[in-house]
Amino acid sequence: MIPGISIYEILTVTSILFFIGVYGFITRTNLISILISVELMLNASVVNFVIINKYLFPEVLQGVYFSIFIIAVAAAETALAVSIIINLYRQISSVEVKDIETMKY
Amino acid sequence: MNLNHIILIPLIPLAVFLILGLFYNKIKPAVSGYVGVLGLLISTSLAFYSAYNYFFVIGKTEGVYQTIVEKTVWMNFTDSLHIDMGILVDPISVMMLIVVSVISLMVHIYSRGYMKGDPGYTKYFAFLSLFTFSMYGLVLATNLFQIYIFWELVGVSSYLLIGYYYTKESAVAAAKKAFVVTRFADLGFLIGILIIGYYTGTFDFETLNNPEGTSILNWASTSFMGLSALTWALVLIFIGGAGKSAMFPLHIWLPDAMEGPTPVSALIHAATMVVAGVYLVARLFPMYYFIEDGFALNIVAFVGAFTALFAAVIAITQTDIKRVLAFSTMSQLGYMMLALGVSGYEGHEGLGYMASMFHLFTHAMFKALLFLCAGSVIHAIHSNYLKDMGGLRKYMPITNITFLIAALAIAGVPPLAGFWSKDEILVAAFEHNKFLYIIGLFVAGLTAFYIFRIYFGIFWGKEGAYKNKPHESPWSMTTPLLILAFLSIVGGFIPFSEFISADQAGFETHMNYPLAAIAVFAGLIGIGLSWLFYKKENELADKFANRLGVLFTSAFHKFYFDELYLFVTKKILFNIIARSAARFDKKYVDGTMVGIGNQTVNTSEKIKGLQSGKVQDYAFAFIAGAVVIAIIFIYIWTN
Amino acid sequence: MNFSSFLLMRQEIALLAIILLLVIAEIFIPKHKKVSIIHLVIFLFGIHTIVGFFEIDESNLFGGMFRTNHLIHFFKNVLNIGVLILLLQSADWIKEKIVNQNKGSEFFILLFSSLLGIYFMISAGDFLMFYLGLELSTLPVAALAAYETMKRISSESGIKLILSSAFASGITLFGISILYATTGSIYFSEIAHMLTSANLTLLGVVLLFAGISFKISLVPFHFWTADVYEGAPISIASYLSVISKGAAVFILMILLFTVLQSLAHFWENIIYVIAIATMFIGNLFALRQQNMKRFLAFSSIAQAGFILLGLIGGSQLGTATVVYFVLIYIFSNLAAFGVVQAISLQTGKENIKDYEGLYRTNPKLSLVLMLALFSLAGIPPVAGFFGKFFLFTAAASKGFYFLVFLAVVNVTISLYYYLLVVRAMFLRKGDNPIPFFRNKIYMRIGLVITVLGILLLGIYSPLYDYIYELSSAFN
Amino acid sequence: MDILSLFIVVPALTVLVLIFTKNLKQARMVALAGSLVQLGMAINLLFSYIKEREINEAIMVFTKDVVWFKNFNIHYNIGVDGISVALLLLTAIVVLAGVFISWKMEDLPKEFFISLIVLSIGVYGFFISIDLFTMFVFFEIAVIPMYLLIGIWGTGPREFSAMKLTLMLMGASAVLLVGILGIYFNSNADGGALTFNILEIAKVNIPVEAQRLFFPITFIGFAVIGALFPFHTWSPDGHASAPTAVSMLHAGVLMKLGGYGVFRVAIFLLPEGALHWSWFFIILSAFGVIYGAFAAIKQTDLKYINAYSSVSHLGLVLFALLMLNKTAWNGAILQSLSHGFMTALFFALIGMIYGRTHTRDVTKLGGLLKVIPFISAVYVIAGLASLGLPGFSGFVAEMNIFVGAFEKDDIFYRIATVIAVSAIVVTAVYILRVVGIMLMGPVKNEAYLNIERVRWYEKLGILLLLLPIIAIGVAPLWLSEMILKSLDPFLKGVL
Repeated sequence: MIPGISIYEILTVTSILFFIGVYGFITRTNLISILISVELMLNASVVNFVIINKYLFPEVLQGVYFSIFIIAVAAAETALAVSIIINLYRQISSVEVKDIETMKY
Repeated sequence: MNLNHIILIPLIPLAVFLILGLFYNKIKPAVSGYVGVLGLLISTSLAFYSAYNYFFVIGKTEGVYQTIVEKTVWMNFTDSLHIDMGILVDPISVMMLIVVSVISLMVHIYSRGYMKGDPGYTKYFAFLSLFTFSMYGLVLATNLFQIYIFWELVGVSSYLLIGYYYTKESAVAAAKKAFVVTRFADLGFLIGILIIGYYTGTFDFETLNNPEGTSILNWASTSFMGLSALTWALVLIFIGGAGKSAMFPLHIWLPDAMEGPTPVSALIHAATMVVAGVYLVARLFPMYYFIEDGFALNIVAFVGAFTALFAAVIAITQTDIKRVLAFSTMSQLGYMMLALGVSGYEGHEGLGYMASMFHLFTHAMFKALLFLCAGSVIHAIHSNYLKDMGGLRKYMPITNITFLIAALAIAGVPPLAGFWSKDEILVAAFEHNKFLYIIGLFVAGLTAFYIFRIYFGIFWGKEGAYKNKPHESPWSMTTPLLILAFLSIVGGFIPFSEFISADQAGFETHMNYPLAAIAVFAGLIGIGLSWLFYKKENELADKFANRLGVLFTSAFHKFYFDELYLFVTKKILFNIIARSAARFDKKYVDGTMVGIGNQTVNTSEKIKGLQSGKVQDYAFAFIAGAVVIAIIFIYIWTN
Repeated sequence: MNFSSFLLMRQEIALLAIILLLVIAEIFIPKHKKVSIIHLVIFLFGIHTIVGFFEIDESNLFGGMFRTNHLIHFFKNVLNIGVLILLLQSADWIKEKIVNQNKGSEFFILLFSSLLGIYFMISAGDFLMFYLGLELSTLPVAALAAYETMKRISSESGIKLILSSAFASGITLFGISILYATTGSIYFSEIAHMLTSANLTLLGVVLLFAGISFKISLVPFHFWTADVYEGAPISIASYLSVISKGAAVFILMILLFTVLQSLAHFWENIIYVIAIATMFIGNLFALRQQNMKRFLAFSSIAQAGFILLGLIGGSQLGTATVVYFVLIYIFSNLAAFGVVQAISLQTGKENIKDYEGLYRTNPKLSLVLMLALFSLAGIPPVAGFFGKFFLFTAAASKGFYFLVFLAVVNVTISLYYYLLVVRAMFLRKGDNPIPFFRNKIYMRIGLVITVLGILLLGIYSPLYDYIYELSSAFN
Repeated sequence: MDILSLFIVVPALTVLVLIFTKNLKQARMVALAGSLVQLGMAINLLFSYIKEREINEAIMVFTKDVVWFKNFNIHYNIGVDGISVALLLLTAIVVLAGVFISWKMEDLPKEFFISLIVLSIGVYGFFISIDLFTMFVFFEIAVIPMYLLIGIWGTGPREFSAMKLTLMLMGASAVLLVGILGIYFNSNADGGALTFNILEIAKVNIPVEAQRLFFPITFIGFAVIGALFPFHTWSPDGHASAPTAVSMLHAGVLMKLGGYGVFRVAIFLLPEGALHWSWFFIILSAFGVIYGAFAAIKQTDLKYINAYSSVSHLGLVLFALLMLNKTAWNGAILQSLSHGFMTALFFALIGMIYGRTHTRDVTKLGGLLKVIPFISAVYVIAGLASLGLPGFSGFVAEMNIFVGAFEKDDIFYRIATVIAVSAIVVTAVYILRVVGIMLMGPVKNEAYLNIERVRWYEKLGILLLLLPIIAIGVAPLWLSEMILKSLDPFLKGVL
């Protein structure tokens, strides 16, 4: 409970955060920064869960657990993504998203 | 009365046809000829036997010749409507049996000589038997549908026989024309049958023709466009008859049909098949007479009269002797129709009916004779054209004599057959309608003129330039000539009205001397004129022709009817409708179907850009899709 | 809760055991004998599959996080069969391409972990378990997609998969968080009761739906499919197209019929539209494809569209038809992929054009492929027809005749491109047709099983009746 | 094993045996044996049916009912009435003739005969099914082999034609599926379980608006394969590209599925819909009759001529079915049969002529009557039969149709009927045109002078098809009686 701040502000922030992430995902040209944007999206949800839990349903901690799991999974996800990106970098020595458009139509 | 032997009459030719047809390459030609003749000999004798039976053994009961019917169901339409197969024996059918048998027998015998050495000898006789069978069937038919069935069969046998020389383009074309034109007429016939079947609930002649029967009494019950439906039916049926009997304007096939072998022309296109139309009207005469006060019958009369005149005029101008005879046939058929048209029903009223049948009988004899003579001439000099002929009388005496007899007969010179029948017709016409009588009389003159024109053209006049000197035909051909000649002489003395009349009661005829005299006079004038023109070759004929000018040329071109029909069918029906139908099908109907397919492929080609390969576009589509769905289904499409 | 209740998750445990065994084996089997791992795997998994058929009683674990019932259990078995066939078909490929790079066991480990994830996903009782299962089933596949490290497109497909799936899971999570906000729980059973048709809830549902649709590759969440299938190794492509797709369909069905049942009127409309879009897009794209894998990718998208007709049918009928269809679809698609696998392994050719004249050189293979394609197209008497017919019946039972009509139009379109392949194999002579070759034993077994499935599953009606019985689970 | 299921089993066994055959000789021997057995069965069925009918008044006899998918109430439910018996006989004969005609099938003979027989399985199954689902299954089984048959063994633009034909027919069957589902879900109007069983559905009265909705769907679904204008365009190309035996089977038998289905399903189960829609489809079919005939006149490819004449003749079948009275229906069935034999015969002859002269263009041919008298003579006979000459089956059928059509006392029907009737003249025109150009006249090409005469197996095939035409044409009564007896149940709905 943060005094003076209602859930609405925070939810607004997280929503903004989420859509920043989406925006970043769609606009960044570098794979790494795309990954970061994904992180933003995930974190938005993480904050959501915690806040909702804290403000609305304080008696059971489902949201908090959930957020922890999300963080863990996100880490794994990033690790895997990065490794694949590295692998790609070995071949074409580029991490630009425009270089992974060979398959289309 | 036991009719088994009558059933045999048609069945024997059928058997012959099957035998010859199935083993056509196993049988020797000579044998097949004998088989054909033998078969028909039996049928003929049976026909005479049954005729004797019918008229003299059984005779009249309470003053009327009974109609005897034996039939079995062949095909069921509804509970009431069904096609029966059977035989109907009454005066006219017996009379027709005689005619068909005699002529067919003669032609069979004649053909053995005429067709000798022809590759398709067996096939020819097979077809002849097929035709004879179908003709018998037609004559003996008990109901409209049976008559229609055999109607079609005689049509197809005529098709086969006209197209007998199938390597000749013209023959093929003629056969096709004959079939299609008659088929077109039969369309009318068929629809007529359908109408009658629907409104009277039966096809049987006895039920239909019964003057006290419902079908005749209630003719007024149904009407369509101002006329009773039955009248329409009768008119349509008459169209069918007109097609077969080459009435104007459906006559165009008959002249071309002369492409067939000459004996065939004698049998089919002079004596038997072409009179089927007349026979059909006679068969339904009570309906024609009683329904709507004989409205349809008047049409018959006028069409007949006009055809008689029309054909006679053309006949004068033709140079192909077979065509002359063909047109003469048309004109005589016109006579018969005319006679039927002017006839009444009761007793002496039915004179025209009797006359028509009488003329049918005699005409069969002398017209067949004419054709066979022509055949023997053509056989001798291998040409159909007057210009190649002339002065043949010394080379072919028998042919000459018989032809002369036939010519006199058709010209109506007493005491030959033609005189009697034609006289009756004219009397009937006179009693009914003077105008028609005048036409008939005039035609009588024309007939005499054109027939003697070719007679003189062939046997007199200057000799044609013959490569090898012509000779009289073999006995197998001349015997039939002599027999027929004999018949054409004595045929007239049969007291026809005793046997055949509209009400089947028979009546007394008595000579109407003034009319007869006038008729004979007209005939003699005709003969005399042609004597002047053609006995010795001279300029008179050509001068006269030139004087007539356009009338002559147009008559020579048969008044351009072939051209007209050709235009309508070839140009309009086939080239415009048929071709456009074909193109329409390919271009539009098929086009749409194929087009749908192609459009699908094109679309898929157009939208392939969506799959851009850019992971970010995918993500955009993803989020956009989610948002759009959310908006649509949460705010817009809420139920 | 006692020890015996762990038997409820017998299959998960068994699979985990296999994974651990493989890790150990990897350590102890000497380098030159690595091939034997394949036999070991197939042996173990075969046992696992068979054992799986023993009954498990229906109950929950961990306070409802993990639950199982006969239908779920049956579906796990179906997936097992699919994976087993997959292993058989890809054995040779692994032997020749993977083992020699000394990456044999990892392959299986990753594959099985993904399968494990799927197990958990479909028997999830709350969103946490569901999310974990989802991720666990996706991430290893991404690694596998990039498995051919020497091939650029392989890595590319790996990246596309991981990024898209991360994006998708981000959205899913957001949706789940919204649902959590509106209902105050992440347990399916509780959510089902708390659901209101407030707009926020519906938004959450839509986002969640989008997340799952991503795995089923429904339009417009399908774009990753074709690229990933094309780039990934064939066995992974087929794994994605049958196993993970099937599982996703199943979980979606569970969510719709149990959790979101009260919103049926709402998601029916969504599915109605998405089904149409999916069928048309999938078919229209499939028309043009030259590469077999891409071709099958789009065809599988179209198939997903047909499956939605079953979902919209709802209730027991819908459940039964969908499960039945997925089962048949697994066999049909695996047969198709198997043939593609075999050919590409022998000749490295993957284009439809290369298949020209195949029948005259390899009649058996082309017959198998033809059967598979006919089954996908839904032509009797092969199984696919029955699957489709019943799906349509399900949709029609709710009166969606127009939807069914559009579906049959699509059936015709799809028939066209399936026939294109048949044309290449049978009608064309081909300039240089693929020469005759014999398959190894595993591949043969794999293909034979699929063919038997294609031929018999449809005609053998008791199977459907059995599924129908099980399907009462969610009603 | 009951007498009807044999019609599925025996061909299936034939296929199984065929799989193990090595070469053309064995393949055709097996196929011949199989189809001979089928013909035997068909004839046996005919007689046992007539015997059964005397003691059994049920709509369908020899019925057999096995539950298949019990949740959908789908049954393997078979039985026959006079109509299906006649059509089964037709099928058996045409299949046998087809085997004879393709005696010299060089390329992939085994596969050819297999596909041919699979096709026949579909047809048999379709004719004996009482259950809509089973019927539909067999329907598609019958259609799909066409793709391979035309595609592999065809001539000309075979791939295109095969694709077009398959897609149009399968598309139609897909539409049909909607109709069937519609019927199924309305089949318990009076309460009770949903059912696919035709006889059951016929008992309940489906709500009128449902009938009006699903009749056109079902009708078109079936009528496309019956070459209903304007959905007939698969037929000319398909026939032109197909190998002889396939054209025979397809035009002779497969196209009959359309009329049969329309009758058995659309009209029988949805009588209200039929009454409501008949006017529309009568216009289409009557137009198709005259249109097909006219389109045939200007064609030069023999197979196209025959295909369009099929459009015309089968248009007559649909036309008659829509007249909704026994006579016309009887005519429709007879027309199906006679057209089946006739057109199969035509295609067989065309195949022989093509095999000898290597052209199907009538304008290039000429005077064949001289060089191949037997084939040409039969061609003439077939032509005469096709233009409805008495003594051949066509006449009987057409007369029934016309008389039946005339029973409708209404100016609209009258006009339609007259239009349809007038097609017989046009038919005569295009038939005689071909006969005149191709068979008669001088021999155009010396090369034809020494082409081989008819072979024994060709003769057998021809006679097989010719005899029924004449038999029906000369003695139609027994057949039409058999059919008429089976028509009563259809009548009650449309009165």
